[in-house]
Amino acid sequence: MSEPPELRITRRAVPTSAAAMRHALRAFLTALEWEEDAILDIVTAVGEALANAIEHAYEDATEEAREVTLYARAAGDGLLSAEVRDCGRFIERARRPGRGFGLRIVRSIASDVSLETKDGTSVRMLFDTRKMHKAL
Amino acid sequence: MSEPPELRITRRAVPTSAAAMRHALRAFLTALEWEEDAILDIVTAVGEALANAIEHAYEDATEEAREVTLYARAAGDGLLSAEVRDCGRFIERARRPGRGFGLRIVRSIASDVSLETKDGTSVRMLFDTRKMHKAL
Amino acid sequence: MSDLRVIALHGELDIARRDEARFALRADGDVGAVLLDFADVTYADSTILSTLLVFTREMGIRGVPVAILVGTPQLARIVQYAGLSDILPVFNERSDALTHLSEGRR
Amino acid sequence: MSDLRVIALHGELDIARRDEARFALRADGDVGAVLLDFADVTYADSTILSTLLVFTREMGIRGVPVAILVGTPQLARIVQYAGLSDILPVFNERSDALTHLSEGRR
Ligand SMILES: Nc1ncnc2c1ncn2[C@@H]1O[C@H](COP(=O)(O)OP(=O)(O)O)[C@@H](O)[C@H]1O
Ligand SMILES: Nc1ncnc2c1ncn2[C@@H]1O[C@H](COP(=O)(O)OP(=O)(O)O)[C@@H](O)[C@H]1O
Repeated sequence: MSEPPELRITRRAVPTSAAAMRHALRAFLTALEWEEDAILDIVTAVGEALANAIEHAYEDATEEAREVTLYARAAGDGLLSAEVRDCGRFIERARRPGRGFGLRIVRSIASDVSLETKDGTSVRMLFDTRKMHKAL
Repeated sequence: MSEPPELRITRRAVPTSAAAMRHALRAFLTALEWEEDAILDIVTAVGEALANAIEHAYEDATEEAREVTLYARAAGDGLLSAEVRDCGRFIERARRPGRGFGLRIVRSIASDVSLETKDGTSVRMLFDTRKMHKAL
Repeated sequence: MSDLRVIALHGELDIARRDEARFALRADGDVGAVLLDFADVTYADSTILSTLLVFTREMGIRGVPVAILVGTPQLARIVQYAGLSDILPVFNERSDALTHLSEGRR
Repeated sequence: MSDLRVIALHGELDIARRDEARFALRADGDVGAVLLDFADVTYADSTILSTLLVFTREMGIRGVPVAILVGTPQLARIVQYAGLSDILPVFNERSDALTHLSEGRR
């Protein structure tokens, strides 16, 4: 009984995977009885990280190994740590007008974000539901 | 990328928890792109084990520690192992007419079932989607 | 079929809704046949099967035919897994359910 | 408001539906105002925000007012998180959206 609630899903990094993975995360958080407002925001942030892995990570990759993994783990006290990880290549890019909202959205919602770009990209997000919606 | 997909949820062992945990399992299996027929059956079997923990495990327990945990882990090749665990007391009971379908249903669907009744009840189920629906 | 009683339930019929299901599954008074319209039921667990069993038996004793119309394959299948296919009169089509009821009428 | 163009989308607008959204967000011909009826949109990601931004700017250049009617709070909130509240005209009420459009009409 002591292990924390967790969810891990690996899917092919293709556009249709994003919705399925968000749905699984939403149902997981709903089962934990988290508040709907917090669920909306967490799913939004994780959804951005998933969309990035799907859109950018494998721009120049061969067809194999195009995968994206979502890992989420709830701690007590309304904390959730989540990680979206791919095995692609992070693309450093100058800010493009009308784009580049994804990571900004992630940073607005998560209380802590760390981006690691070794053997692919890993976006680690910490959500603290007690501190959420502070920006709104 | 090598860790298998998994889901772990702990909830209070109360009737309303069953649906929330089934929904999380369904969304998890859907995200893994399992076939709808297999998902229906797996959710049915796990649903029975959850209902048992909720209905029977804590019949004579105090209010604290009434919890039920669902753990599911997908292996390759369409295999899923699932465990439903509570910290209550297994109740040995003579077969009651018109009851006692739960474990029968679990055994019809899972290719392997083991019941452990130490520090509560643990029902371990192995689902092999390649062999499912054989009974129908 | 003026004395056909239709009892419709919907959604997920599980342990959390056992009392509701028990309460809904009544057919007092002069009833010729009962259609349990579960076309919009999306999930059933074994606690509901027990309730269905009790109801069908009671009606059987009163000579009142019962038909269970199901929507989701989950319900048809859990009946089979429980070994109740020969006892619970489950139908996928409304017309088949109604035919069963009119044939079983007193 | 005979030349009000209503463009309705529904469901989850994410990366998988970007092309569809881009295709839907057109307003050729003589248009006086555009209501993007997203009342039944349940989710939007940032790829859709980019599409909305392009569309709203194009319409702005043509002097055509745009209003985005949202249903789910998720959409209103992702706009704020992206820092686009002052740029994307988001409304929770249809009447407010229509008022905005009639005030902005040429
Ligand atoms: N998983 C990833 N793999 C490769 N590159 C990424 C990944 N995530 C983000 N990036 C890079 O960071 C940039 C900024 O991402 P983001 O803020 O989400 O905006 P956008 O996706 O609209 O460009 C992307 O354009 C891309 O170059
Ligand atoms: N998690 C559990 N905790 C305590 N007792 C249990 C548990 N699961 C099953 N049992 C015991 O096994 C019996 C048979 O279970 P089952 O086949 O599901 O039928 P039913 O729940 O209808 O009695 C139960 O009545 C109960 O006595």
